[in-house]
Amino acid sequence: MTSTPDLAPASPATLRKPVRAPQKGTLRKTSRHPYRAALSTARARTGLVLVGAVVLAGLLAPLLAGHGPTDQSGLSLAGVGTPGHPLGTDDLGRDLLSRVLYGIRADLGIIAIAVPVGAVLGCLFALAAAAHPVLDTLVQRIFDLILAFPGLILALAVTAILGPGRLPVVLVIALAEIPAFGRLLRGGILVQREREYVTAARVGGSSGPRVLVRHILPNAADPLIVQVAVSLTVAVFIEGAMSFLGVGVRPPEPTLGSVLSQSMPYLAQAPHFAAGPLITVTALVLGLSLIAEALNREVRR
Amino acid sequence: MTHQPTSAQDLLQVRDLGVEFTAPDGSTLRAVRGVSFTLRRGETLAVVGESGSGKSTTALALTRMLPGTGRLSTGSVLLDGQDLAAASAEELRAVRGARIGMIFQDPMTALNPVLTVGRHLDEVLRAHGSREKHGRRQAKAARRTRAVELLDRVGIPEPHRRIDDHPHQFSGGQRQRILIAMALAGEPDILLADEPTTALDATVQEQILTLLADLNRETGTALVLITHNMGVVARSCARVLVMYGGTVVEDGPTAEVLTRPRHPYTAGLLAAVPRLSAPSGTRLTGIPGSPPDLTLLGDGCAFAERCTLVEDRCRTGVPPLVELTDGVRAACLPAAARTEPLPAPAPPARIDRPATGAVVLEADGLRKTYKRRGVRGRGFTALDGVSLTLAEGETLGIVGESGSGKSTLARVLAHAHPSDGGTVRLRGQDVTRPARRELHAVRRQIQMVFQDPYASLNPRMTVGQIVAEPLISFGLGDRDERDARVAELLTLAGLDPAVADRHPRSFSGGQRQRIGIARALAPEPSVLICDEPVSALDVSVQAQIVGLLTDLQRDLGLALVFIAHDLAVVRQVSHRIAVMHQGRIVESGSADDICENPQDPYTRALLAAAPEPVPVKPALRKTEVLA
Amino acid sequence: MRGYLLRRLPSALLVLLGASFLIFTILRLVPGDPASSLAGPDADAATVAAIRERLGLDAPLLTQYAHWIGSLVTGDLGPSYAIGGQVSDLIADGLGATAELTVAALLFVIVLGGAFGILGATSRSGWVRSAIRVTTTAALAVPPFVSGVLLVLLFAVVLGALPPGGRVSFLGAPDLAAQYLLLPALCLALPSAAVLGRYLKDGIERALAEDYIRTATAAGVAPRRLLWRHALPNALPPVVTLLGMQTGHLLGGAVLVEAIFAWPGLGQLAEQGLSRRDYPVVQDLLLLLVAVFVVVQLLTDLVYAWLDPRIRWE
Amino acid sequence: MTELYPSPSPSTGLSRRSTLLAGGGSALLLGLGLTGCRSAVSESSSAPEETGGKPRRGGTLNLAVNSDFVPALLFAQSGQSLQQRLIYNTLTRYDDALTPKPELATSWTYAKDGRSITLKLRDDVTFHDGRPFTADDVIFAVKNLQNPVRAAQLRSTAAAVNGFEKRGDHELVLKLAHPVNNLFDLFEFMIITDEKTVEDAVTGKKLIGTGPFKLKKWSPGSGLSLTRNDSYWLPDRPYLDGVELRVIPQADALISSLRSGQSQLSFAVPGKSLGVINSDPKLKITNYDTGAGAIYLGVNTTIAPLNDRTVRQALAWAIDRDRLLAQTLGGYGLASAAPWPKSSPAFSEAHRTHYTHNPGKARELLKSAGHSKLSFPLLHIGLPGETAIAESIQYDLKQIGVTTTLEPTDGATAQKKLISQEMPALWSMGHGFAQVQPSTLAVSAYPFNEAKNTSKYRSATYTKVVQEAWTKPETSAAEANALHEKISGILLDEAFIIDLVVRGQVQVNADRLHGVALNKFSYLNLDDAYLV
Repeated sequence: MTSTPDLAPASPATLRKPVRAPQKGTLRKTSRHPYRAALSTARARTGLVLVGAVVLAGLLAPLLAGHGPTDQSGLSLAGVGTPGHPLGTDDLGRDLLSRVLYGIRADLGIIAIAVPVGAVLGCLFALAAAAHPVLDTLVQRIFDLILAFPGLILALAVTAILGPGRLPVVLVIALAEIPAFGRLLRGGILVQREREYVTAARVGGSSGPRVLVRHILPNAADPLIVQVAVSLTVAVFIEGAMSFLGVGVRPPEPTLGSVLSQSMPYLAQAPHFAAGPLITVTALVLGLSLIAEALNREVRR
Repeated sequence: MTHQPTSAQDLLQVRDLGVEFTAPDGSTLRAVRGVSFTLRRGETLAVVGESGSGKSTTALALTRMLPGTGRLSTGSVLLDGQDLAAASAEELRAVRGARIGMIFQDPMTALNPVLTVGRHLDEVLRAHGSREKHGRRQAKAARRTRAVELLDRVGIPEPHRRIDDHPHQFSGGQRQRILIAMALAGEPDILLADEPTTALDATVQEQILTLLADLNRETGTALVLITHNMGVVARSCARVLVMYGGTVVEDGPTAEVLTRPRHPYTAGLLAAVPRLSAPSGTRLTGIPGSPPDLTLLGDGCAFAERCTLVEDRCRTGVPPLVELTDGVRAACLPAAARTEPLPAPAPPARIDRPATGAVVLEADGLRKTYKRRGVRGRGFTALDGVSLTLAEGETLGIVGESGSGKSTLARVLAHAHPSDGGTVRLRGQDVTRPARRELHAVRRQIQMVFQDPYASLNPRMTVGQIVAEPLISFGLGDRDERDARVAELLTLAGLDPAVADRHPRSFSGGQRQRIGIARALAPEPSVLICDEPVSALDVSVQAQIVGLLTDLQRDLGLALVFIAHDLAVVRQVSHRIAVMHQGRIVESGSADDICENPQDPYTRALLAAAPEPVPVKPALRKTEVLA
Repeated sequence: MRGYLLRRLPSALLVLLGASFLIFTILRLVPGDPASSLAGPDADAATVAAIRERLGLDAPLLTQYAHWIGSLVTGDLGPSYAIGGQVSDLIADGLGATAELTVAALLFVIVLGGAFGILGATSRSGWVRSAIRVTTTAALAVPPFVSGVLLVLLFAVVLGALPPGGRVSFLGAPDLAAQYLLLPALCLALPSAAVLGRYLKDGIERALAEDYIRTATAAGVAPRRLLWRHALPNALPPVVTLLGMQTGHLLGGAVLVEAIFAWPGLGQLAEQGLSRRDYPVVQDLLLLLVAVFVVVQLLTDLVYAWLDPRIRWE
Repeated sequence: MTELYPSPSPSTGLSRRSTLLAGGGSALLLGLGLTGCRSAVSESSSAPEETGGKPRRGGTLNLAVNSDFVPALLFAQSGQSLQQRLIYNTLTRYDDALTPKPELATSWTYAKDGRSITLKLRDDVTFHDGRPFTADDVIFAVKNLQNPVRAAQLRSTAAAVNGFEKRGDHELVLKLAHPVNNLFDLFEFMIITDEKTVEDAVTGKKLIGTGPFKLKKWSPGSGLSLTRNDSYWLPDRPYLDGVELRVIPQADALISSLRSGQSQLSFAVPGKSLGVINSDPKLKITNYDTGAGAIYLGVNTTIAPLNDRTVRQALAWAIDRDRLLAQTLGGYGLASAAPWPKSSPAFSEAHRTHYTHNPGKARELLKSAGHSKLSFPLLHIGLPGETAIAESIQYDLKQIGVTTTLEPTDGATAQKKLISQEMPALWSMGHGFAQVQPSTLAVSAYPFNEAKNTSKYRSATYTKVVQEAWTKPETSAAEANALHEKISGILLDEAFIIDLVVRGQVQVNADRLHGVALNKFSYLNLDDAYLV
């Protein structure tokens, strides 16, 4: 089911002369790579700093954390600023700073695998769809099917089948990303395929695969870059939601989602429990969405 | 700065108008500098210039409708004494539509796709006060009646029935008429038309220009026509303002300016315009170089870099616009020093063309039908039995209006699209439906140059990569050989080989078309299909590209198929011309024969509609058409 | 339009068939079975065997699948295994609740998202625009399960203004029902409203930059009308497509939100059904959700065509 | 379709604008509901006029539960059994000393050999549909529980009844295949249902009993709605007009409903949240000695080296039960090495503290068995509370060199593994049935079953002792105690089920609610409850 109907052709008058904005010509000077230009805006820089800080904290977890993330003590729900526990402790007396830091690490490990896997699979589907109309229909129905399935129910079922651990989390995230990337790339290919430079390449003797790889894909991939940032956000949420439903990463390993979900029963009596992971998730997601926005503006130009 | 006294006739007085934009990097870009002119009631004024000349920006600046970061930096715009440059938003709104109506270039995008035509007109009528007259309902009914009248006035057939249709249900010309109706709805004193016919076919252009002329005559509305087309200027306006690099370079009565240009730019521009009267096999003189980059503009004359009369003083200060003869003003120091007008441009030079050789390409009864989405069972027939031959060293010109099938023909010949029927023979061999390997061989022989130099180059690749792409695909040479060949091709196409590592976006239109030509030449084809190769280019650049193609043909012995909608260009470059209409070739023959002795009524209509940059009296032209 | 719908029918059926097969397979792959789940933690083998037989789980899988498809075709969905009652009753009740929640959330999405989009694109006040940016970013940055709990904490626990969970029927006491509905609907709607707001803002900004707006401006049309009558109708069609997709998300997201707010809808039913391995309930329910998704997609296309006169479905 | 849209004629003026307006309007209305006339928060607690603390008719009790009624488990002990004694009655009811008291049975006499019992039944009882209650209903109730489909935990006890002898409508002799000493557990457990509608009962359609309240409506997922049974056999009872069981799965929400007075009673407040309740003067906390089941660490005795009793004992010494209690249950409950709650006749302080937290001793034991480092999988249910318990156990085991990999599993899978003996080396879960006759634990709680249990533990001694304790006629308390002592001894010594903590059965109620009682199977008795 194509969700965006194709525009019916208007009357076939060809455009003689491109409509030009009066300030045209000013763009000529910016010969820098568009992504680099996008990432040097103030908005994107803020995003990069936020994401960078979170990622760095996760990578340096073993150095920054004063305790093992699973070390328990009798000191339950100690508040922020407790000596030795800057962010306090959780219900089992574990150091929250360590849990959040290692949680970032775990999340990064998951999304760094799941999102690329989902993206690659989605793109493969899109390529298949672009190859033949019959495959296209089939692929689109597959996307519909994935989209129509309530994700969390799927998460419950997949985890029940595969058992606990990272694998089902990665799988569910990847599955959720497939249609996002697939639809985007399929649309991009369909649009780019009609562009004149593609005809030019074909007339220039380029073979079908070469036209696809060398000409169409680099141009159709622009929105995918934005989607990566969006998908990373979605991945963090899916991980969290799965932890919340008790089908996340194998305990006692912390993830941002699992620490957050463990803190939920204590929200009223020990709000600091939730604060660390919540701020981290928010910073990460905020940073990613700022980057996505900046890239999106550039891509749309 | 000359200061003209205000007269009662002066409707609009523009003084020292300057417009600035802020570029994305924060620098200031001066798009319009010190523009002054006056417009009298009922006058027709053309503003002519190439891209980047600031003509459209000037038009938008009059009612302060500058896009983006644009702002008025200097000057005033006096409309009957009211300074629009200082008016409030509400005052401006009262002026827009009611006193100054505007028509824009592209009728495809200038109408709101989700509103009916009636709603479009209703919005304008409602904006200008016909609301409070009676009750709501009566007012609405009154507006509808008026809308029907307006549509009728601009020549929309059955207006009462079509008023509830949406824009996409109208043709391009009809949409332009609707835009004119909208501009007229507020009964303005000035009609500001920004390239109103650029996107239209010649025959439609003719009709629209006639309509505008009629309106000017009948309602006394002053017309400011912004265009790049000298022919349109000659056809429609009494006075012309020539702009270049954001400044007015010449201003005077059309007849005077077109026949005796004072400014070297005007002269060069006129020399570059192809004329229908010029016989086949002549060469146009383009202006060297390309229109200026506004961000790089220094203090001197904007045209200095391309000017043949350039002197040192031209580079130090902006030349003032001074009155040279009665009614003609020009902004050129050397020209001001001359007492004589500039010498008339050299007549187009005849070039020696080698004799044509054996037939290379032959098409017989080509058919192509596109399935149209949504229309069940019925397709759109783009080619309906087209046959042609093309010999070595020959140029076959193909003319036709939009939808005539000429672009489809180009694509079928270049094997970009398969044909549904008929045969194509390359040197006698049937290549209609080649197998994969054969297709590869055919493509080496037949290459193509595209209409839109912006769209036909992959924005992600460097120029070197783009030109080398066919070499790689056809397996020609190793890496070093390819690099050498790319440099050679770029030189051949008139580009500096050093540009190979730059991306297409840093080139102007003409340069991009040169890149496209270099690419097409890479596999050493024997046939070059050029699909409207100059349509998107400025006139001065157009002549360069046409010249390049002609040279290449001479040097390489190419067979050319040259597709265009502009008969004048086609006549100049082609040995033979085929006229296409509704998927069929209605007439073909030698280029001069077709233009001077057309047989088919359609060819005659095309010829009649082609505007020539020669001042003529409209009445005379009409009789010509009738004859 | 009818032709269009007829043309889409086979592929819709294909999706449903594929979904049914997938659902059935996945459910049988999930370890644990309805019988041992029903038998309780202290049951012996005889109990489990007796329950298995009673439920017909001793039949071959293909027979079970055929039986299920048969029950769909005849419309008699039969009794639930573990939750109790007839499947059709359970689903009807759940569907009512979920529909209520989804429709309310959709209204929030439209109203909030519309406000975000329109104000974000047109407000002259930098303060308002920043506020909207912050709100939409926050709505997207806070996971829904956290925002749900935070909403409960704020409105039910701290302020005591709204009930923390549960549902009251609209039939008996609409004013009370609305109060029960408010928090879950808001929680469900916030992320979608933020997404919609951003899309709409982009759409309006893009539409405002179009030539036809310049035409209307040149004709002296007032800024307010430019926005509402000229730009907005053009920004809507893609937003409608998005809204269609978001409806799917709302239905899917209902699982979590219903769990947090004890909203007795399809999400809860699905979760309960799955956790007790109530095959009929889960099977029928998931298939229903897929069907709803398919129908929403169709509707989206039709609405798109209604909003954009250039599109015609043949 | 387009003709509708932007049509200038007023007749077809229904355009998107009006649609949008309508949409906006309804959303606005929704918002207005907030400021409307009634508040959903204050509305829900209706109460009779103040009467100065005396029992008084009227009022509806709102009971907050965290999971819904499961009709399919009507005849089994499940997570949520509160409604059983509201809609139904049982034959007898235990007092705190486990002495049976009359309910529908007014008196009972055991035969000398303990192989039959004669019950006299009330003759003034009618079902909700008006049909009088007779001995046939008791016969049906017992036979019903014998049916494996009903999954009743006390099926083995019901199955011991192999003959019925009716003496008129209200007297009945139950004949036993062998003496059992937990018959009154069965009578406490077994609800008397209407035979004709029993199939409707297990699907939740119709619940017809003799209890103080009748089912008005069950809305799956949100709860039960009960109204007063006006022809209840206890005169002038119940006081309440109705009971609403409202499902509030989220703990914070449940607590806030109690604190705001929206609900007046709950047994589902997690121990760790009781601190908040304690500080609220309007709420009362009652802790029942029966407990709410015990948390244990199960050991698969067929997996080496767990087949070695010493290793199992080491595990039992390793766990810090007090920390577990404090951190995961908020201190509500009883750290105990034995399964028995305080209410059990088998309870003794010595058994409770048989194992304490002694990692040193644990390591020594491991060493003596020839191990220093071991690693096992540890299965648990993947819900937050259960996970915290497993994490705590994991940490304690790690301190003695036993590393574990947690296997969070969903409830249904865990249950299947439990009853089909597929558990991995270790698992942590909860068990019930220690609060009544100790023999019931061994015959009705699967993990303790002598013949077949999850630990795959078998021993002739255990079988013998359990059978003896179960089939011993309920005559001599001393003999019974000796047997209980033996059972406890075996359980503690063999450590195939390592008990950790008996969960607290905590009742939170508004101080305006009085007269709430629970039976030993956590059936809520509101016969005498009233709101002031």
